[in-house]
Amino acid sequence: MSASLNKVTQTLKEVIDAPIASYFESCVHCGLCAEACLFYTETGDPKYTPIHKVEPLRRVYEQEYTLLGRLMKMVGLSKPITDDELEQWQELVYDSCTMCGRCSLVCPVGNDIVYMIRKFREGMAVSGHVPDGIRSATRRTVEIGGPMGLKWPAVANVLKHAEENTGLTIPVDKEGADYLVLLSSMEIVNYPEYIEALAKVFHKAGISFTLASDAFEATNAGIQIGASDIARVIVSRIVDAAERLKVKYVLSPECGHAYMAIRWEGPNLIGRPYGFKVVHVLELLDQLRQEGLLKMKDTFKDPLILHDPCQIVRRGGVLQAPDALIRQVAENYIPIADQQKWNWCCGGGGGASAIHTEEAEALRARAFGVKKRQIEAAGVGTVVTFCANCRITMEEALDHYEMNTKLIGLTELLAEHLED
Amino acid sequence: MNELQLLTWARGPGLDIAVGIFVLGVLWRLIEIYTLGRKKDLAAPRRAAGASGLHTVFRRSLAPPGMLKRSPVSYIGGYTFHIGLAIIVFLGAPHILLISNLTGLSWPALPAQLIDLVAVVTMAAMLVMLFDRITKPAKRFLSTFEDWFTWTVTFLPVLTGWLAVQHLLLPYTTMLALHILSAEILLIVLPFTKLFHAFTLFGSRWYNGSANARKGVPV
Amino acid sequence: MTLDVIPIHVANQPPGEPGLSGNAPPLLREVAEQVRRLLESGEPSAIDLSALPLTSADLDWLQEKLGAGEIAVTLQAGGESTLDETACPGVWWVTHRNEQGAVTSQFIEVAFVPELVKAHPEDVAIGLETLAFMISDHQGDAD
Amino acid sequence: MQGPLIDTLARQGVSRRTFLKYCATLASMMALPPAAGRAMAEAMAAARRPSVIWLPFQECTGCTESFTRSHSPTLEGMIFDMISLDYQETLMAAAGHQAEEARHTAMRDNAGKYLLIVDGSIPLGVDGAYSCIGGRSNVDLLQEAAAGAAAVIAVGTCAAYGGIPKANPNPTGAVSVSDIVKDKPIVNIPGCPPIPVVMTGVLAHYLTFGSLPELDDKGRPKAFFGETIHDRCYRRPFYDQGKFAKTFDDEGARRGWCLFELGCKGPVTYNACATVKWNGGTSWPVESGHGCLGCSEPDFWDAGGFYKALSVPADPLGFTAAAAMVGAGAGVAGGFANRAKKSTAKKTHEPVTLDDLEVPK
Repeated sequence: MSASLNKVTQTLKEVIDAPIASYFESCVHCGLCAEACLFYTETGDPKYTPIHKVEPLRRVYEQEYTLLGRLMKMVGLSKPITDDELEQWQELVYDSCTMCGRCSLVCPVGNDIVYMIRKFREGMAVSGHVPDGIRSATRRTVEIGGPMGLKWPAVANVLKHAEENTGLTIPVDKEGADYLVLLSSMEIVNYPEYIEALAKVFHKAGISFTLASDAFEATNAGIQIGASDIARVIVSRIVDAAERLKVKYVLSPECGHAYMAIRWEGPNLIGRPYGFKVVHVLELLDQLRQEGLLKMKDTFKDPLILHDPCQIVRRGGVLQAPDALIRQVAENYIPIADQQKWNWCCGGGGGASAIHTEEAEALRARAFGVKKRQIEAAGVGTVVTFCANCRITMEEALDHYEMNTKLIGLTELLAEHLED
Repeated sequence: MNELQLLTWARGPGLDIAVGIFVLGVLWRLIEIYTLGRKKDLAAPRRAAGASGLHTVFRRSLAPPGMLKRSPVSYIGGYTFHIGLAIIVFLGAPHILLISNLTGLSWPALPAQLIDLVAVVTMAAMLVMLFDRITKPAKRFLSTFEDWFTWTVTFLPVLTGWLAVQHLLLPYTTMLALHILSAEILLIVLPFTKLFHAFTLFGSRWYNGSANARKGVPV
Repeated sequence: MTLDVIPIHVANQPPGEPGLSGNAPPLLREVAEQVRRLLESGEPSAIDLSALPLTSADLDWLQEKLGAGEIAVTLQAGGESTLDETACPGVWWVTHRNEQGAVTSQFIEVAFVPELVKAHPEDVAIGLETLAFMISDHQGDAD
Repeated sequence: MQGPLIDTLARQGVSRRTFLKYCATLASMMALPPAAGRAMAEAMAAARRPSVIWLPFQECTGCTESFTRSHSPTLEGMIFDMISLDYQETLMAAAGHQAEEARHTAMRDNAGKYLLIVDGSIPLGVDGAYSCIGGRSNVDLLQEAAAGAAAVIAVGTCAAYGGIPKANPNPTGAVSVSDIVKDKPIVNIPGCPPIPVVMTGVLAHYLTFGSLPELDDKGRPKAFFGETIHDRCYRRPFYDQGKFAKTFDDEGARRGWCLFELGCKGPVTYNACATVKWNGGTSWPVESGHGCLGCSEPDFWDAGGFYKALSVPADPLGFTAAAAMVGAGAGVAGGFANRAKKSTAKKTHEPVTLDDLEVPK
C-alpha cells in the first residue's frame, strides 16, 4: 500500500463512527438520493447519485470495522481502495458535490449522506486527491490569511472607504465590544456594500462592535477541502481574537460555509465549547426587527425571489429569519416551491466554486439549470440571497446563460431601505 | 427424505438454526455497528419545534414534499410491498400462531382470502420494484449482486406461501416446506445484507434527526 | 340419553347457508344431451352427483327443477335406495343409502328403466327354478 | 369356495342388486365414471376370486380390525368376499404347522398369481430377530412370499412407510415393504388404520381391470389419496375466515371452527377420511372435534407433535439463547477490536499539513 493510501485508511479509520456504520448498513440502493441531487437531476448521469460518491468510504468501513469484512480482507476476497480509484472519485466528491445536504433530507432510511461526504473528504484531503482550486485557496488561507490572498492593509483600505461613505466609525481591535464582526474575502473584494450596511445597522441599533485585524476572515477552506487539522488552525484565529477582545458575540457574515465553520464545526475542531456565542448576521437583524429597531423608510418594488444558501438555512438552521426579513423590505416577494430547508443549491457550495477546470465549470453551469428554471418560473428579474459564494456562483451562471437577472445581498437590501 | 420429513426438518432443526443465526447475527451486527460510537457535538445547540431524532424516525416514513412526484414508483411500490409484507407476516393466521408460539403474544388474524389478495398485491409491487431497479438509471447503476439476491430472498417466501395456499405447482406439503425454508433463508441472510436496514434504519434516522436537531433543523 | 344432550354442536355448514355455486344449471344441458342420446341410440347414461362440486343448495335446486314424475321405486338392498322418475320421463334421480341411512352415492340416471330395476336373466332363471319347485311341491301336496 | 364371486355372495344373502349398488358407490368413490360401476359389477360377479396371502409383521392388528369390524355386508366387509384368503393368522382357524402348510400350499398352487397383503413394518435390526414367525424373521418371510406374488399390497402406515415402529429412535430398525421388495408392483394403503373401502377399491380395480389403480408418488391410489383432508374438510370455510378453536373446550370448538391451531395435520395429509368417513359413514376425527394426526403420511409420528399447529416450531428452539450469547459476544469482541483500531489510528495521527494536500508523488 502506498504511503498516501495508508494515510487515507488511517484517516478514514479515525473518522468512521457509529452513524456512518449505521448509514451504510441501512442503504438499500433505492436511488432516491439521486432525485434530490442537482448534479443528477440536471445531468441524468447516475454516477452523481450521492451515496455512490462515498463508495470508497463504504469499502474502508466494511474492510476495517465489520467482522465479515475483516475476514474477507484476510482471505483476500475484498477489493481494497486504490489511488486510481480515489483519483477518479475526486470529481464526484468535490466537483459534483456542493455538500448542500439535500440528499440527507430525502433518504428514506435516514442516511445523512452529506455527513459521510464531509468525513470522506478528510481521507481525500490527506492523500492530495483534491482539486487545485480548493488546494490553493486553502494554502492562501493558511499562509496569507484568506482564500483570495487578501491581507489586512487591503481590508483596512476598504474599511476606510466604508467609513467615508457612511460617515460612521468602524472600530478595529476594540476590546469589550459586543460583537466581533467577521467578513468573507468575497464581500471585502466584491460586495463592500455589506460592510457599510452593517455599520449603519449597528449604529442605528446602538450596538458596539469591532473587527479584528488578525481575524477578519470568516471563511474556512479547511472544512471545504475536508482537513480538520487545517480547519482548526483557521478557526482558532477567530476564537483567539474573540477571546482576546472579550466579545460576547461573533457575527458570522453572509457566507454559507463560514457560518458552518465558525458556528457548528468550530467548537468540535478546537475540542471545547466557546466562551462566546456565534450569531449569523440575519439572526441579529431579525432580532432587531422583532425589537422594532429595524424600520424601513420604503420598500423594494421589483418582484423578487429568495435563494436560501444551503449552509446557512438547511444545514445551518437559520430557517425563519430570512423570510421574515425579506417580507419587511420587499413588496413583491414571491415565495417559490422548494424553499427554506428544501432549497436547491446554487451549484457552487462546498468549495466547488473554487474549482476552475473546464469540466467543473461546465458541470456547474448545467447544475444551475434548476435555479434558472426557478427564476424563469417566478418570472422575476431579481434574486436576493445571503451568501457571497452563492452570489458569485450565480453571477457566473447568469452570465453564462446571458440572463438579465439582478442579484442582491439581503443585508445590503435591508440597509438600502433602512430608515435614516 | 420425503416432503413431510422436509417439512418437519424445516419446522424443527431448520427453524432452530435459522432463528439462532438470525438472533446471533442481529445482536452481533447491532453491537458491532453501534459500539463504534460518535463524538459529542460541542457546538451550542439550537432548539426548534419538531426537530429531534425521534421526530425523524417517524417523519422519514412519509415521502418528502415533491419526492412522490419525482419518483412515484419507488414510493408507491415501496409502501405497497412493505405494508403488504407487514400485513402478511403480522396478520396472517399461521404467522400469528408462530409469533405467539415464540413470544406468547397473540392478536386476531385477517381472513385468509384477504391475506391472499395482499400477497398478490405485494408480489405485484415487488415485481414493479424489480422492473424499476432494472430500468431506472440511478437504481440500475447502484445495483449489485446483493440487490438482486435480497430481492429474490424476500420474494420467495411470499411466492411459495401463496403457491402453497393456492395449491399450485407442487403438493401443499412440499410447498409449505419450501415456504418455511425460504423464510428461514430470509432470516439467515437478513443480518448480513442490506435487509438489515429493517433494524438500522431506526438508528440512522435517529442519528440524522438528532444531529440536525442540534442545529434546529427538523429533517 | 340422545346426542343432542352433548353440548358440542357441530355445524356442518358455515353460518349462512352457502348459496348456489352456479355449477347446477349446466348440468341441465348435460342431462338434455343424454336424453337426446337415449332417444337416438337407446344408450343409457348417468351423472355421478357426488363426484361434482355441488353444494346442497345446488342439489336442492336441481331436484326442484327436475321435479317429480309418476314412478317412485324403493329398493331394499343393503340399505334403502330410491329410484324416482323426475318430471322429465327417462330422467331418474337415484339415491343410494347404507344401512345407517346415510347417503353413499347419488346419480341422475338417464334410461327408459334404471338398470338396477331390471331383473338380471340369471336371477330370473333362479326365480324360474323356484317356481318349478313350488309347482312340483304343489303337485306333491295335491297328490 | 372357488366359484364366481356372485355365487359366494348369494350364499351369504347378498343380492345382485345389493352388489350392483355397492359397485356403483365404489366406482363413485374411486372417481370412475358411472358406467364403470356397471362394468365392475359384471366383471367381478363372474370373476374367480384371487388367492390372497396376508402376512402380519410388526403391527398391532388395528388394520385387520379396521377391515373386519363391519357387522353387516357393507362395502368394507366385501373385501373378504372378493378374495380367497388362504393365509391370515388372526382370522384363520388353523395354527402352527397347519397354518404354515396352508401358506406353502397357496404359494405353490398360485405361484405368480396370488396377491400378497402385508400389514406391519419389517424390523431389520439384529438380523430381523425382533419379529419372527415359526423361527423365521419377517424379512425372510416377506422375501419368500413376495417372490411368487403378482402384486403386493402394503396395508397400514407401518407396512407402507414404517409407521410407529419406525418412529424415533426406531429401536428395531423397522422399514417399509417397499424398502425390501423392489421388483413387484406395490400398492400402499396407508392409514393408522387405513380406510377399509380403499382396500375394496383396489381389489375391485384389480378384479375388474386386471391391473392396479393409478398411484401417486408415494404408491397410494390417487382416487383416494389425491387430495388433502384440509381441502375436503367441511370445516375449511372457517380456516379461510380465520376462525379457529384455540382449546378443545372453547367457544370455537363448540361452534365447530377449524382445528388448525390445535395441531390438525389436515393440510399436509392426503386421505379420504373427510369424504368416506368412518364407521359406516358415521363420523371422522375432525367431525368428532379432534384434529387430523396425519396418520396416512410417512413419519407422521415424528412430525412435530399432534397438538402443534403446522406453522409453529416442531421442536422447542434450543439454539436461540446460545446464539444470542454468541452473537452478543461476537458483537462485543468486534466492538472492542474496532475501538482499539480506531484509537490506534487516532494515537498515531499526524497533523495534516498543507503539504499533505499536494498531489501524491
